[in-house]
Amino acid sequence: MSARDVLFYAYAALSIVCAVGIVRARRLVHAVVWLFATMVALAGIYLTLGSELMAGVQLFVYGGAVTVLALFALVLTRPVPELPARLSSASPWVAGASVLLLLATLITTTVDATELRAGVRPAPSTALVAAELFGRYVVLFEVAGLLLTVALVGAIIVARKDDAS
Amino acid sequence: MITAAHYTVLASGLFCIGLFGVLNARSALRVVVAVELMLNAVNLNLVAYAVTSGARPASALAFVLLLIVIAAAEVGLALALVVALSRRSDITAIDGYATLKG
Amino acid sequence: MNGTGHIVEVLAPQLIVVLTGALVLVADLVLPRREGEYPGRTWLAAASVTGLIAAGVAAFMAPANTSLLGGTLAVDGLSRFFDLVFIGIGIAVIGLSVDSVHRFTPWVAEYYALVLWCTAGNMMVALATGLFSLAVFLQLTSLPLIALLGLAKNDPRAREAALKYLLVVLVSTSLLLWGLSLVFGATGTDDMRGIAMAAAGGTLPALGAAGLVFMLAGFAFKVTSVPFQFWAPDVYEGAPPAVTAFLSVGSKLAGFALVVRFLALSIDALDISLAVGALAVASMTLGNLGALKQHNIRRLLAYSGIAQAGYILVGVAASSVTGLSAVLFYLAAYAIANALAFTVVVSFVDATGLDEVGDLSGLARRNPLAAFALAGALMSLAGLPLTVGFMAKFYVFMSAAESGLYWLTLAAVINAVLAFAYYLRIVWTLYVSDEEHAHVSMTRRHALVMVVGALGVVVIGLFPAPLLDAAHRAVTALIAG
Amino acid sequence: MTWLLAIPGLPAACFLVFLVSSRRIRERLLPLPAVCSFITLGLSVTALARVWPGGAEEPVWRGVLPFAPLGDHTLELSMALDPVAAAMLIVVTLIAACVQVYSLGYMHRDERKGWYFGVLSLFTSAMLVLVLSDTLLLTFMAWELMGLCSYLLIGFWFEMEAPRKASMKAFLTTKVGDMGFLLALFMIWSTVGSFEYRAVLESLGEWPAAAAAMAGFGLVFAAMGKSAQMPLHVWLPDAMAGPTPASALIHAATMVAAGIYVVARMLPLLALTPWVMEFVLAIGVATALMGGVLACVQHDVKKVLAYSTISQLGFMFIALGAGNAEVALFHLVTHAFFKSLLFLGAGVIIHAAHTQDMRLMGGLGRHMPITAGTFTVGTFALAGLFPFSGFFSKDEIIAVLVHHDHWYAAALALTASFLTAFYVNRLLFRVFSGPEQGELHEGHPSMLASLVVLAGITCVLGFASPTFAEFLGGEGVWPELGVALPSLAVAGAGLVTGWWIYGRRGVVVNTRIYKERFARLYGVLDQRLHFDTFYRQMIVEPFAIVASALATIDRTAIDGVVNGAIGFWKRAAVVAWSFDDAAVDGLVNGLAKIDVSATRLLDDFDNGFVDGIVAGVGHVVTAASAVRRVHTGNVRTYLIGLVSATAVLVWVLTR
Repeated sequence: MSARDVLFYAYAALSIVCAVGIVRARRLVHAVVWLFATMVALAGIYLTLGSELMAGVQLFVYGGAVTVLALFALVLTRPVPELPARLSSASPWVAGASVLLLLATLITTTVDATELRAGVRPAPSTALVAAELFGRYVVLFEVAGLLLTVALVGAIIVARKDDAS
Repeated sequence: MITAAHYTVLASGLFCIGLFGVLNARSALRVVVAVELMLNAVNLNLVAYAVTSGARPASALAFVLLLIVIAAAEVGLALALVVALSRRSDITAIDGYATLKG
Repeated sequence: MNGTGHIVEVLAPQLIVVLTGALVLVADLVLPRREGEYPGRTWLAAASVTGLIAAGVAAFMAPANTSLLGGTLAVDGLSRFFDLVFIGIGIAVIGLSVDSVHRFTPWVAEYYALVLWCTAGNMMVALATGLFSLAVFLQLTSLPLIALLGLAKNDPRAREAALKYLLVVLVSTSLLLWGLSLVFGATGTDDMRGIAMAAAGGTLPALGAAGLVFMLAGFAFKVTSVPFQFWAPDVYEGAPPAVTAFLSVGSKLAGFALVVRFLALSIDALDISLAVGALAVASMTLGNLGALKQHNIRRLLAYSGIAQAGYILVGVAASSVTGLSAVLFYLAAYAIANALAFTVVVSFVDATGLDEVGDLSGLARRNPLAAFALAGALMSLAGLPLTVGFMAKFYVFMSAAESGLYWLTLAAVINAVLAFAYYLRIVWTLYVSDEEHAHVSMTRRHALVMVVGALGVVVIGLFPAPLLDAAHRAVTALIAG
Repeated sequence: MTWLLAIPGLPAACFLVFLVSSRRIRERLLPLPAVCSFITLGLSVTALARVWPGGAEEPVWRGVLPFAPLGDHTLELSMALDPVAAAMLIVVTLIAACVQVYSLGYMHRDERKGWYFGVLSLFTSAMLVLVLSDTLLLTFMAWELMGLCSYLLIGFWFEMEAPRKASMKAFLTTKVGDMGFLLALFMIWSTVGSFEYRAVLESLGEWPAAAAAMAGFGLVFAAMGKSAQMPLHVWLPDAMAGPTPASALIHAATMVAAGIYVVARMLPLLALTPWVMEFVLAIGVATALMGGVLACVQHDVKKVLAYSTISQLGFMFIALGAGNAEVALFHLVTHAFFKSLLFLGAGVIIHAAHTQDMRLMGGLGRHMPITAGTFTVGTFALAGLFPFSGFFSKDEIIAVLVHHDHWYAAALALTASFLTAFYVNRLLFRVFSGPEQGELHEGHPSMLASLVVLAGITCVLGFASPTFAEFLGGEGVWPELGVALPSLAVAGAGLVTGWWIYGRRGVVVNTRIYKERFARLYGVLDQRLHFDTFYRQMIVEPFAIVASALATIDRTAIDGVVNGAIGFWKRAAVVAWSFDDAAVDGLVNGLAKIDVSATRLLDDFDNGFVDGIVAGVGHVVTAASAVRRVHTGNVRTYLIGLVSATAVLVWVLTR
């Protein structure tokens, strides 16, 4: 077992624990903190893959911006009160069973998949990624920009009071 | 040896945990947080394939970058909507929204 | 060939629509507004429609059969067909919004911009031949709709609709992207043609098949086919009617554009008749049964839309050239009829604030044009001869029979008969009333949309050849190429 | 000969004019449809002259409109003029003209008569298109359009409950039949690649047996719906809730005959499959008998005529089942004239008596001589008496049966024709003889004119029988005595029986004058009356019981079967959706539900078919509510449903 393998298993265990923490956290703010921790663990995983670019983006964009955004929203909303049991017809058991079935299927399929037997190779350079982004995916890049605009415009008009106009 | 399959198993675990979190969330904010986890699982998968698969490894990484931007846009809009809804309604739990049915 | 100039030329229609959206936002800043009055909003709508028409002209003139950017985009007969259909839908939605949008939101310019951008997204989905481009474009069709639904936040029902749509989109998007990552991992490519060929040849690994199912779950909510239909009735009922109209045609057709392209790429060998046929039967039956007892007209149209998705899937299940041409024709017919029906509903809700089927009673005397337009739209959805819906149903059902799927044809025909019961019930309500009601007034612009829509229903019903020909050519070119 | 397009075109133009014009203009244009129908009649006569003397295989004119591309083929909407079409053109335009003229008088007090005339024109146009159509696709479009017009006209007085319900019932029942038409169309397309009549008939050698059987059966099923054959006949009696002249045109002369017409044209296709032909024959016999029996026990004048129409359509089916299209068509033609005559006469009677109930009528004959005279001509033609047209056409049907050794069918057909003569006399005596009821007056001149024209045709048309057969390319023969005499005897027996039971009361009243003078004779008559009681108990009452049992079956069992099927379907839906609920709500809970529903499913199956009385509408409603229950309103259940569906699909597809 190489050092990289050890690191992988460590980060994997850490990210799973943190992910469970997101779901199990009683308070929402804890869940957001657990999310941040998961992202940091994933950044570690990206490092084991040899992709510093992704690790950096993961830390700064997700770990920074998105978590802060979520916390911000949390501050602006009211807490959810406890609801009486059986108010809803949605059963956690069916949800759990479906997700378990999904997980079992995914894991067995992945383990059987011959196309995933390849080991890790050096990650493509940042320059190559940039060339791809502004070459083949230039239209997608533009559309992603448009999507940010849509989100911005949408967020403003949705969140602002209507009498502001 | 650590292969792409290892990463996919890990990503499957994260994805399913996120999915379970979505299905059992009582508030919409929790759904957004859990969806974030699911999107992270997707990213992990793609980065792993970029580093292991032969064909155009850079394209997957480029797409992951785009995906992060898209996810940020989506989450931002979702959070704005959730905040707006919670400001105008006494109901904050998802289960409380059930007047439209049948 | 891959120069920027070429890209701009080929993608001119989409570009024009996007820029028109930006232009509308800018124009909103400079247009004058007085206390409580905003005369410029009509101009914004006019500018949007002009931009869409310009995009339509550009779509006509754009060079056909071009593959762009390393095969991630294709401009061909299919994309042109959908360009024109989506542009038509955009024009109709703006036309029916122009007098109603300021009733539920002061953000008129943003509303038009979002409609335009969503239209651009719909058009782009029809271009996508790569998984990555598909994922990005699908986001462009969903995000504006979330914002549009969130606009009417002062109405509790609209709030509920917005929340439900948001959650469904969040989960669906995650499923779609997850499936995409699996497919990419299993095949090492994002090229839809290659994946389709692998799927058709039976060489697609199990992981890839699982990924395709996740992707299906990720966008099937758009076409509101069973079992991804749950959200539709609630959201259709709660959302502002103009947005519902957009949702019921634009979003659904975007989903089907994707289905048609993927299927056309793998048509020769992929045997999906049984699975898609089962979905079709389930959708038709559930939609029609659900519609039977609905009292809210928007909810009823949601269930009717689920059933219509089932009829369209009948043509998909036929998986033949005839079937796909029939699907394209059906989509256009559905778009016209459903947009027309919603125009009347929007106009009626604007004028009265009511949306129950019973409230429509005696509309024939209160506003003959609206009643006639709604009756025509519903009869087209039901598939009566002389309307465009008849030929659409006929073709779709016939394509299934041609492919030997007699059980599916039979189920579809039975469902079509069942559906008459509730469509006719509404028509009765329109034309039968004992008591006197007040006149329902509507604006000239609504009347114009109604006249155009009703003409479309009848004229294409009488002369379907050009549209069918276009659909047929789009499909054959795609399969041959 | 493009001017032929004006034949369906003119009435369609009338409809459009009425559709777009305001009510005031419409009121002034009321005679327009009548004028148009006379022009189309003139054109039809010219068309007939072009075809004369007929017998040719090739149509004299064909107009083709490329309609839509379909794969490598092109769908065409084509019309053709051949002898059959020419003959039908005359029938339709002539009756339409009579009905339009008649309606001017009949409807003149109605508020919405503009709409009525408009829809009637649209119907005429659709029927003419159907007659001229040279492709099954166009036939089907016209067929559907006629269904819509029929729906609109039955429900014309929608202020009342009965017409509203009847129109819906008619529309949906015939729609059920239309499913057969669609299936037949798809079969034909996938076998022949064309919808043209001649292309289909020329390709008969290449048809696989199964495809031919399905296509043939589909067409028969469609005709059963449109032409009111058992068990899809239930809509026709209810359809009498519409205006009487519309009933005369649509539900007696033309639309209900469309099924016969289409099957007659496609008869060689049906003949490829012997069991389909036998099925047609059996359905025809059953319908003829059932219609006859039920006509005997109706009190509503229009319902008697409706059941008699069903019975006569059964006769046409018999002829088709025996493989003779010309005979069926000839009966169609004669029936169209005398039945529309009867309906129009019934309209005058209803106007005069202000009721449709025969028990409240009587003594109309003396005050309405023209109506009574023409009506009697119609009834005698219906009963099959020489020299009226019905005699010739019905005689031909029985002759065909005898020649093809269908002895049972011939015997049953004769029984049906006995019943026909019986209820015809019942109708006549009840309405025209006996004591008078209130003020009576003869109908409007425009109405009487139509009656006289139709009665005249009914008197002479029968003698055209051999000419008609030759015109259509068959072999024209005069009735043979060997067949004609028994059938006349049967009809006579029916008339006498009818007279014995319903007419003789008048005789008894008259004999009362002689009561004292011929006391002994009266005693005999009196005794005869005892005999009559005996006769009544031994024959009439069992007959009445059978009849009412049939009526009950008619009302309930068939509905019951339908309801049973609906119930079954509903329970199936509940099972399916309980399963869905189960997936969402927790398996244990759901399994119990499935169990209960499955038990009920069997119960329903049982009740539906055994008891036959189940509230069918409620069942569909329950199925609909089952669907609605799934949409709980809680978005999390939706998401769980979505995800579990995905999970199951993924699991299945990666096996």
